Amino acid sequence: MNIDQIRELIQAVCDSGITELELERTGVKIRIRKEAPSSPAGSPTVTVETTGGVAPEVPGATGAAIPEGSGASPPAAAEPDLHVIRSPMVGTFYRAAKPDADPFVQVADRVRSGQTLCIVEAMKLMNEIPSDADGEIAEIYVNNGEPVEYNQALFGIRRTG
Amino acid sequence: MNIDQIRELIQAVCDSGITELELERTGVKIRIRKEAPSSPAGSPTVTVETTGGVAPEVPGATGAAIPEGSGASPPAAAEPDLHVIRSPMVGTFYRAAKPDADPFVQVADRVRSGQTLCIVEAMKLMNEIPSDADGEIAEIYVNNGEPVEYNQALFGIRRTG
Amino acid sequence: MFKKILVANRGEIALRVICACRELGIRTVAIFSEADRDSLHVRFADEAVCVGPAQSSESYLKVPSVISAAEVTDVDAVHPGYGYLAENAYFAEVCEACNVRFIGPSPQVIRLMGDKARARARMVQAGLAVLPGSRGALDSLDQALEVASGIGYPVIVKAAAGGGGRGMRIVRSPGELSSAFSTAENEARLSFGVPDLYLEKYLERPRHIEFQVMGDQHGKVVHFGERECSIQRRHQKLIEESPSVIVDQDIRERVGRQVEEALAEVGYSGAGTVEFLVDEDRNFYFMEMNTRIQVEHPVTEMVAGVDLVKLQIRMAAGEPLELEEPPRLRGHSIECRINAEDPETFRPSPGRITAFHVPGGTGVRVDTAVYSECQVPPYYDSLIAKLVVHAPSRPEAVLRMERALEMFIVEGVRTSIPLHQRIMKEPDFLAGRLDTGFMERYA
Amino acid sequence: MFKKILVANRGEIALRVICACRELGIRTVAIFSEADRDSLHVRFADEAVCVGPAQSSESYLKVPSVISAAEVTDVDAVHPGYGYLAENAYFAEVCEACNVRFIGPSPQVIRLMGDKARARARMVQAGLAVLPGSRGALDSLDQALEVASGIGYPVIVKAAAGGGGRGMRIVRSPGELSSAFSTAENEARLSFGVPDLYLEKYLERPRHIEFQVMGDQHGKVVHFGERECSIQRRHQKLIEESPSVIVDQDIRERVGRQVEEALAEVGYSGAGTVEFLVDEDRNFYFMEMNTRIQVEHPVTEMVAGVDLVKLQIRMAAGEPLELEEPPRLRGHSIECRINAEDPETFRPSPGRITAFHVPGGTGVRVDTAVYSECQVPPYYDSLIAKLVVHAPSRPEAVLRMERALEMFIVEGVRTSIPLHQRIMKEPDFLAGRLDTGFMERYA
Repeated sequence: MNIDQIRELIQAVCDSGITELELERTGVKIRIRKEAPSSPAGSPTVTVETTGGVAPEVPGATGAAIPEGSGASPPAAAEPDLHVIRSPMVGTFYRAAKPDADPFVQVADRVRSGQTLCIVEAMKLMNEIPSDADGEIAEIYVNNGEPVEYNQALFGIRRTG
Repeated sequence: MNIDQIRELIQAVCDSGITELELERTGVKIRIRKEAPSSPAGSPTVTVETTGGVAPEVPGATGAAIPEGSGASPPAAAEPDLHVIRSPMVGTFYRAAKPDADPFVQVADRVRSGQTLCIVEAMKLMNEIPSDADGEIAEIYVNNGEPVEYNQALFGIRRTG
Repeated sequence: MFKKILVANRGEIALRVICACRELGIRTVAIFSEADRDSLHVRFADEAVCVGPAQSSESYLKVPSVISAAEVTDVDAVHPGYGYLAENAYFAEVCEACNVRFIGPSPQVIRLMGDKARARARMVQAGLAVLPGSRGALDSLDQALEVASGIGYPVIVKAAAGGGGRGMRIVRSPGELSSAFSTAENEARLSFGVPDLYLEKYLERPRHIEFQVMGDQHGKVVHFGERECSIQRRHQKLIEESPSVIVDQDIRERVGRQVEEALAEVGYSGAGTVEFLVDEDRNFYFMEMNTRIQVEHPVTEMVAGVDLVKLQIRMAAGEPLELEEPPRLRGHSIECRINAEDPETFRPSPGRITAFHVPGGTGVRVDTAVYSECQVPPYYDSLIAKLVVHAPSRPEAVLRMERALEMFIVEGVRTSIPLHQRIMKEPDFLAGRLDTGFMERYA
Repeated sequence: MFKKILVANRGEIALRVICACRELGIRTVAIFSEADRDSLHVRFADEAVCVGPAQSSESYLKVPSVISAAEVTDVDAVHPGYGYLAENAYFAEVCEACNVRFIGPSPQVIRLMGDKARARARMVQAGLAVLPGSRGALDSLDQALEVASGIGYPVIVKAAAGGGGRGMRIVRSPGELSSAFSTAENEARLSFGVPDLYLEKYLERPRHIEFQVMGDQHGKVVHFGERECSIQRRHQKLIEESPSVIVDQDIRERVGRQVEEALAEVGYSGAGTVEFLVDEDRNFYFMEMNTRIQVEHPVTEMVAGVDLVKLQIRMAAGEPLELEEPPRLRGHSIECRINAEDPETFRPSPGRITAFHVPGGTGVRVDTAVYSECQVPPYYDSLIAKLVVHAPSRPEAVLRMERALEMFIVEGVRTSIPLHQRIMKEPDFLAGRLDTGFMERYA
């Protein structure tokens, strides 16, 4: 059973509207579920979870099927194990203390817990957002000057240590 | 078992409206579930459960589970294999040709195909309802003078021959 | 008043009648085919009887089954809804013979109005105008030319036995009439076996406007204003509204009074609709009369503040038609028919509805019998819901309809919602420039 | 007119405001807590911003978060709905300071009406009656006796700092006053640290009747008739209707005019409600004023044929209040609040709604933000839907409500539907014999 076959299976499940399919074969175990009736909110209900157990020949199959949550979830993580720093409030995201200053951090910078990573401005107040982990900046999810909402992912940190 | 077979299985599940199907074969184990939709009508939704045992090579075992509709189906059959005579029309059920006459048949009577079992009166017309099987009257599901609807079970016949 | 009514229909109109009965304290009996066992009209009726298999001809249309259901459930009246047996004079007669009140006009009146030629003649006699044309079949081309020059071009030549566009020719000048006449005659002979033709005035861009009426059994007939129903596709109405932008209070009163008088003369009782074609000079030409409640009755209910189905039942029970004041229209109402069909190809789209969420809030009404996880069977009409809005003015009603359409969620089957959304943005629609050719030009 | 409005609320009222904005062509921003990510108000807004975690205090009630959301989305107005920040004068001030229009009256007027004692004094000055009683705290038992004999028994003694029934005594004769006075004084001291008492007339069976008003920013205030809201449980309204059976056109015009004049004097603008207690002789005593749209505004919309939320927005944008004619009430409207709660114990019943089917048809309106398979979170108000009916008369409205309640299907959580069904059959309710003690006697 190869990746195309699995993809076809997923398609078959989705098209049919069934809720769960579990398939076990020597060395491979696949479980596909589809949340029952699509909510009127039409929210991203199709939560296809592929818990590819051993899966000797198809390691990438799982990652491909990870659904995107709505708004506040971290953007599709190329790297799955990043530590995510989130905005504690609604506001505007600034990478530097002043328009003409250097950014607090850049991708690949090493940071320590407590170090300021950015500012989120809310009601004219500049709120410094510190890191809560040691590591290296792997991703910056938001552009300078963009609005962020509560709990929105700002940085992805590759932990060290 | 290949992908096409599995696809067919899924289709079978969906068409039948069953909730769960488990299939195990040397090296292959398939489990298919379908959430029973909660209809607002809350009506006795057809929740057929097929627990198709081991079924070594018969994926068609699904077909065994015949869904029961509501209303017009035969009352819970003590005897599962009875041949059921149903009303071809809406009307009033009479066991005899005239109020003071003997009933056409009684429980335990032997009947032949073509023999009149009862009358269903509709719009002042007396419609004689014949048996379409040889056998013995095992059950009479309706009382004399009661209304019957289309396709309602009238008699259960234990086939002979 | 009746104690128990059998509702001889399915879908939203069956549910609509059941609602009316409940509000009048009347018990209800639903009938259903085997395909409709899980329908809401079955669920919400006090009793339900299966009358046959899925095919309408063997269930909802089968007179002996329906009558028999009425007898075994011992009802005192039958409400036929629309379609099916609603305009079947024979069914109405059988009901009467069985001592079951048919909720509608008398069988004689149903029969009169069912014969389109007789109906026209009767209405002309009662003072309504019809499209000018030849009375009956034409003897010859010469006679055709004479009639045509009398009424003025364009005219339309039609097969007397015909329908569906065959044996039909539009003629714009005397020079065209000769060839049109012989072609149409041939087509008529080939299609219907009869070459007879007749001829009448052809309206380029007519509106379809109809008057809602209600009559009691004591000689009183009242109209509830008009509905504009020009947005049709293959003679199927898609969008209806009340009032019509081209009908002012003077026209409404004049045509309304003519209708009331004409129907009082024929002894009309119950709900009914008088359909007109209206030309650009606002001349009203009687087309035909429907002797039943219509799909689009809610737009009239919204603006007139009445419950037509309750009124229908009360009229059938013999109550006199007493209204506090002559019905006055308030605001503007629009109905969109939500069909389970592809909005591009118009092909029916039956199947399981996986999500169903109706819009609500101020001035929004939804009449439907479907629900989440229900099955839309392939055997019947594709109408799954009627979305009706009401607002103080037409522009506000259109905006309200737009937001309601956007908030109407149907998944699992395709629907006409996107089509309606497009129509709501059409400049001609917004300007009220409507005629029966609207959809042809548009789609 | 505004280009974009932030709706600072959740649930049905947020959706209600979004509907109004759409019909006015205004873009919308929803705010939501993490528990409400899949809510319909989020889905139907043009933009949506998560403002905090599930707890209201950290999201919907958190002024900096809401203001910040308004700023990052660049809206020009905020609609607060009801509850949350709707009557928070500080929030209204911050909005103004940020150049975002708060859709409601000025912060000064919100503050005035929020201080119940000042509001009463101001309304007395403007000519409204309040319950007779001591102005401020009583010095002694002797003064209490004097005041009580002046206004007549029964009277009620209340802790000046109090609330919730503590330090409160009903006194029916002078002989009872002495012991009631000292007990209440003790309770007040123990409960609130201040022994001060005041005294006012006690109404045995008052009705709660309120007037809906709307003011523009040019000095004009108009009322839209009254609502009868006596059916309450622990000061939570359950059922509201308009008109009230005890208010005739004379009373409506008299009290309505008083209200209009009093509010014009204080420079009221936007939607508001003036609440009265009404005794058996139909005396209206001003209780308090709510400076926002109310939950029960739909009953007024149904009978007056207006869209109060659209009007509210237009007033906030500075439009003059121009109505074709003075609002006239047509028919009768009733609202039942459908709460996710046990109909016997009144305990909230949050959870997943597994089936949700709303009634439709003639004269039925449903305002809701829930849907099949949605989650009713345990953090907020238990109101999941408002079921509103409209009919020509009160008896017809009651029958319509009965059938609508029966056709309202909610599975997965318990609801107050069965409670409403029982109330609709209560002889006192049917006779319109309502007072604020109805539910106590009943449940």
